[in-house]
Amino acid sequence: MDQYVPVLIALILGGVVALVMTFASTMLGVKTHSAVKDEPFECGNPPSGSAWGRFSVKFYLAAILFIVFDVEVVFLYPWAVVFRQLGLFGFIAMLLFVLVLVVGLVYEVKKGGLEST
Amino acid sequence: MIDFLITFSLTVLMILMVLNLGGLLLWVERKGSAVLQDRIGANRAAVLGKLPFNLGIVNTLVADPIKLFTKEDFVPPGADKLLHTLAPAIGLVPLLITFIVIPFGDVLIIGGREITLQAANLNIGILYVLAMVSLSVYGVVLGGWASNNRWALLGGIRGSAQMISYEIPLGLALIGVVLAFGSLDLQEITRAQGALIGGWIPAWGIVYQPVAFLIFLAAGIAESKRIPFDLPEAESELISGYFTEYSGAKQAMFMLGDFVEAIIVAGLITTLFFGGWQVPFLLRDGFHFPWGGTLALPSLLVTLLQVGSFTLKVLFFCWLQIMIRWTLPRFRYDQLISLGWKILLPLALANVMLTALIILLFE
Amino acid sequence: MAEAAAPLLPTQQEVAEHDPTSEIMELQMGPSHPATHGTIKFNLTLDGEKILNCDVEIGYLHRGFEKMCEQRTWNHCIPYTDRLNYASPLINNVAFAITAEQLLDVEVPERCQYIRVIMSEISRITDHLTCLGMAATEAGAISVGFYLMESRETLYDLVTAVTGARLTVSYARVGGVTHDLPHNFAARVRTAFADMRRILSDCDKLLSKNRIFIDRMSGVGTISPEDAISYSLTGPLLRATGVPYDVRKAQPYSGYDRFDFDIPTGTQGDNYDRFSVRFEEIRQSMRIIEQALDGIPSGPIRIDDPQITLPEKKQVYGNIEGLMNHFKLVIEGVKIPPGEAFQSVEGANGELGFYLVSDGSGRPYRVRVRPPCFFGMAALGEMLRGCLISDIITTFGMVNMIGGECDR
Amino acid sequence: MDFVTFFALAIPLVVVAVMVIAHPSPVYSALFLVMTLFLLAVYFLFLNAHMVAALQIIVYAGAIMVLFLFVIMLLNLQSDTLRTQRHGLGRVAIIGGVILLAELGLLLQGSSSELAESSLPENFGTVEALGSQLFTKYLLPFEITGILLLVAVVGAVVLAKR
Amino acid sequence: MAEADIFSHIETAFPGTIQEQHSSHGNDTIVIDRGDLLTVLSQLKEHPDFAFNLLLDITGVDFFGKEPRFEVVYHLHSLTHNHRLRVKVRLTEESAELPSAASVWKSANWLEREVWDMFGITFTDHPDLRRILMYEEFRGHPLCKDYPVNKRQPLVEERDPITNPWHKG
Amino acid sequence: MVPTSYHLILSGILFTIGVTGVLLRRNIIIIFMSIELMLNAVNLSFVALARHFGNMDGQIIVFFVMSVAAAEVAVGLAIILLVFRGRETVNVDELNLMRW
Repeated sequence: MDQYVPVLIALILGGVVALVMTFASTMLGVKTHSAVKDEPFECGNPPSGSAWGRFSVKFYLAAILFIVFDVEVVFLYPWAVVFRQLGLFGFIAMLLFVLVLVVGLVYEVKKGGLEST
Repeated sequence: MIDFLITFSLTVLMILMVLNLGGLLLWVERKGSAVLQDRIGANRAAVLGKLPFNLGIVNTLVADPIKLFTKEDFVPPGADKLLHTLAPAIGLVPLLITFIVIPFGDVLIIGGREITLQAANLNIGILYVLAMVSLSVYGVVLGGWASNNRWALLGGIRGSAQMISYEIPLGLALIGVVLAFGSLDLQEITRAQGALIGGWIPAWGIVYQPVAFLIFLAAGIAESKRIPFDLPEAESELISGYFTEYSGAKQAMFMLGDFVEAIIVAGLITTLFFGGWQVPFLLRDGFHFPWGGTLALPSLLVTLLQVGSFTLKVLFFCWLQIMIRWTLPRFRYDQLISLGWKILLPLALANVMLTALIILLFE
Repeated sequence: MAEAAAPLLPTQQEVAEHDPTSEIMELQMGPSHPATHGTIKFNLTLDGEKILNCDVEIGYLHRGFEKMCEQRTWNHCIPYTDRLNYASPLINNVAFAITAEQLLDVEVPERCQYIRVIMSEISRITDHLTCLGMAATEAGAISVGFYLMESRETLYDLVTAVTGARLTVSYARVGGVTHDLPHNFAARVRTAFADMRRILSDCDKLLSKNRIFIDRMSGVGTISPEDAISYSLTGPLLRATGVPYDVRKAQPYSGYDRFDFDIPTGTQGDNYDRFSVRFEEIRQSMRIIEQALDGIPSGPIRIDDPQITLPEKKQVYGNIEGLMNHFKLVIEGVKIPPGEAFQSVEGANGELGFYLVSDGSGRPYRVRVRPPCFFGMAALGEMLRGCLISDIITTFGMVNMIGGECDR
Repeated sequence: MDFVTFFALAIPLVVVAVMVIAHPSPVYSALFLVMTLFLLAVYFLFLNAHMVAALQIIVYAGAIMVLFLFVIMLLNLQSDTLRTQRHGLGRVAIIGGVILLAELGLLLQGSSSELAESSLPENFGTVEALGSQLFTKYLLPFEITGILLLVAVVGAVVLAKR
Repeated sequence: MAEADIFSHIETAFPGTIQEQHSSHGNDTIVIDRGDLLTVLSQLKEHPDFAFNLLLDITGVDFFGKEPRFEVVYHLHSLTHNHRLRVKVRLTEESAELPSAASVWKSANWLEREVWDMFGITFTDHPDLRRILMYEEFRGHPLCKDYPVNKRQPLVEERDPITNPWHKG
Repeated sequence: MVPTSYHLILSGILFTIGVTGVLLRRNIIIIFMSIELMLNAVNLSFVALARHFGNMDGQIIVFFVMSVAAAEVAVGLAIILLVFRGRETVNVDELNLMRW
């Protein structure tokens, strides 16, 4: 566990830095309000309501690929470390795994899941 | 107790180094871009009246933070106030604490005590980096969402889609290195790079993994959201993207986050591909030249040389990123996504499998 | 007068009613947006990043140019024309002067024509450099943008040497130009051009051969030649579609038929073609200027007619006829006989036409300018349909809308 | 893991976990879940599961939760009221909870202490140990995971593309 | 095509519709009735002898105090024959109305909007007749000679305060 | 040293919180997150028991649980997206897809 002590120290230090910076402007800066200033920035136009509306779901498709390949990457790490012990056997096992996932990638690309929008 | 003090001071040193380098990079960026563009750049620093030399660096390191900290802290009334306040911190903290795993020297011998010049020697070093980088995406997403502004939302979604898309090639590029060196421990990987291939060529990661280096560089710049991958904050498209509604120190935190990420990328490139703190032919007792000569050096000098070599390399790769940032135009969203998924990802996978095959055949 | 009909563009509500599951977002881009220089507004209907509809709103820079000109004498209109396309003010000056001269049925001396050609072409180059530099900057390649701005500055120095101002030059007059070229002008131009050729080749390497830039530009904002003609596009926008229409060749004015130059055309009608056409036009303009500098004759630079041009200062202060002449011309203006004329020149963005109606009073009765980028903006909505948000920036940059000219 | 560490981690864990289900706003719920996952990762470190801790952050906090946030933002899910109309289920939950607590009490009585740190295998929880078992003993499940992920991609693409 | 040529061509193509024709300062002009406008314009565009495919400009002139008060001027250019023509329509103040040419040239859409904006001449069947250079609340038509040059109009308030949820007060 | 049962109790409490969330909340996304919480509670048990027995199997199972969770989330959220687009609601009481 000792090896994680610096992480804890850094976390505390980083937290302090972030905290100071977050509230620095609140403490040091002036605050003024006006009707126009309190609008969300919409290029100088009267705002057209809340931005929290629904958004194109197409962005989701890239995220799916991400989650799948993220799992693959974390499987690859232990494999890479012990690869020299596993030898050919390990190579073939991982090749199969990777190929299966590449099929998924190819499928999504073919289906237009990564198309421009 | 002494051990704890050493660890503590090393950690503080690393955090300070990152913060200061972040500030310095801001100056280097302004001045460097000026050099590239045949301008003068940041030069208003008449602190002590007219000086014969340029004090722009003072300006950027001192005056800029003061300016930013004394700006008004603006929270749009329609925003989610808590998340709007927290988002920059959520984005910055994971990045600030990433750098501590990077070794910046071999050992420092003081009074018979060997101090490893690495703040946190984790046995899962590379995974730690990946984990922290993957956490930093929340700052972008939340900053974009909490502002309740359409530009910010677009920037936030673009940013998160970009960061997750390039995290995979980033991780896969690192796997090539892990395969080559058989370890996740950054200090171990660096030490392994001290070997010589054929007695002449330093066994740096770039020699084993040139493709991984290029993929890592591209994916790393994408992670730090700088040109040509600065779509989430593209000022000519999305105004400032996810930090459109931020001001003062909170905006500075987002910007600092980008710089820190650039430093992390430079640090990792140095450590994994360019020998980290290694100086060619320099061992713990001095230089051992391949042509037979030796040059014995005191241990302290060796350590200094190593730390200096590490710093120089990191600065060089920071500069490289700045050069790229000021030279290239930026991608379009669809090009970015297809570059990440259709080119870099298959390339990285092929690189991993090919590396494995070569290891299998030749070892 | 009947009220205007309601707009036909679908609102967010209408789209949502049509398809309850759609994820349509409406976004107002501009007028206060870094990329909408020249103040303009796009009302975007977006599906994710994709533009379903783009309604272009102009008029933010409307200053009533035409109304103002109707209150002034003919020569007083010249400074107003500077403010039309402020990236190439000399062409506007020349266009106005030529049209007024046409109403007068006079022809300016040959040297004046040469000077006008030289200055127009310098203006065209500065305009194109501004356009390309801004396009590069907005695409993210800020350094290249700076290089182009830098070479534009050398040309502005030349313009300053001739006219005394960088942008608001007011150089042309009805019946001539204000002053002659400075004595070492040809040499200065050649030095500046040598410098510029180097910068242009740098930019060629850095930008127009850059894969990212080509990907950003090609296939974006495409318009067919038929549509381009139907939208009355002229200049680089039309030539990029492959139609070699250039007023300098089709309806030569100011002696353009003396010079040898090519009309660069594109093939696809996309942004990259527009970029390349402009890039090549810079080179052609340099060719024209070099020819003109070689062949420029000596002689007067304005018509010697007391009804039209001001007398020499020596005359004004030296004798009463000169003073009276000066007074009458300044106060009452050039008396242009009643009539109407439409004359166009090749502006940097396309055909720049002036339609002048005179009632013989010394002031124009009606001044109408045909602003080339107005038509580009009209076509922009259609060019952008189906593109991405990022494409707005490149396409808008390549239309090269100059607010002063489009909104007048 | 000593008692101080245990309670220092367990109490915040339970608090944030409760906040996950108690907060009306889905965005905050998701963020509390991220905090839960992060704390669990720290907890795993204390249980000598270094690799699993890293995975917890990379996969769970870094990927799965980003996906959650994405969907919440894309769908613009607003806060809903906590007042439930599902009365019957509430009672079931309480009864289930009581039974579970009783079981836990039983567990506590017959509990034995965990192995001392020293008696663990030397490389317990490291990447090497994990890797060598994963790719030998658990090879079949590993390959099946690949197929599972493929099915997930195909399924998700088919569904999300309507 | 020589000048005489074009006029005789037009005369044969549109017998009886040309009210007036002249050529001055290098510009050929025909004046037609507004009832014939659309047919003449589309014929001028389509007919291979004319092929006036490029609509250079549409603008208005206000001869305030004369009758008919307005003139709407179309400038045409042919890319194939490289000749130009000015087509004029005269309109009285009471019936300042014209058929829209937006179906012939796409650019006519915006040009006619501008003429409407500046002179108040309406175009029937126009797809989207809104103000273009002035703002929607602007009263009057600024290029009319009876619009005073130094008249000021107040800037309008925000157009749609209802949609702004943060301005409850 | 903390007895292993403490870890298991914590795991049980987290699991219960997850179950409560599933039963009480009506927002399908939060129900989904509660399920993730339950999965994590189980992971905690696995890791604790692995530690208890000094056997790596428990940790490896966590690996697989995470992969399954990832796959489940990808498909599950896609279903939620689809349902939401069709029905405009994420309230499980109003969703009766399975009833006909």
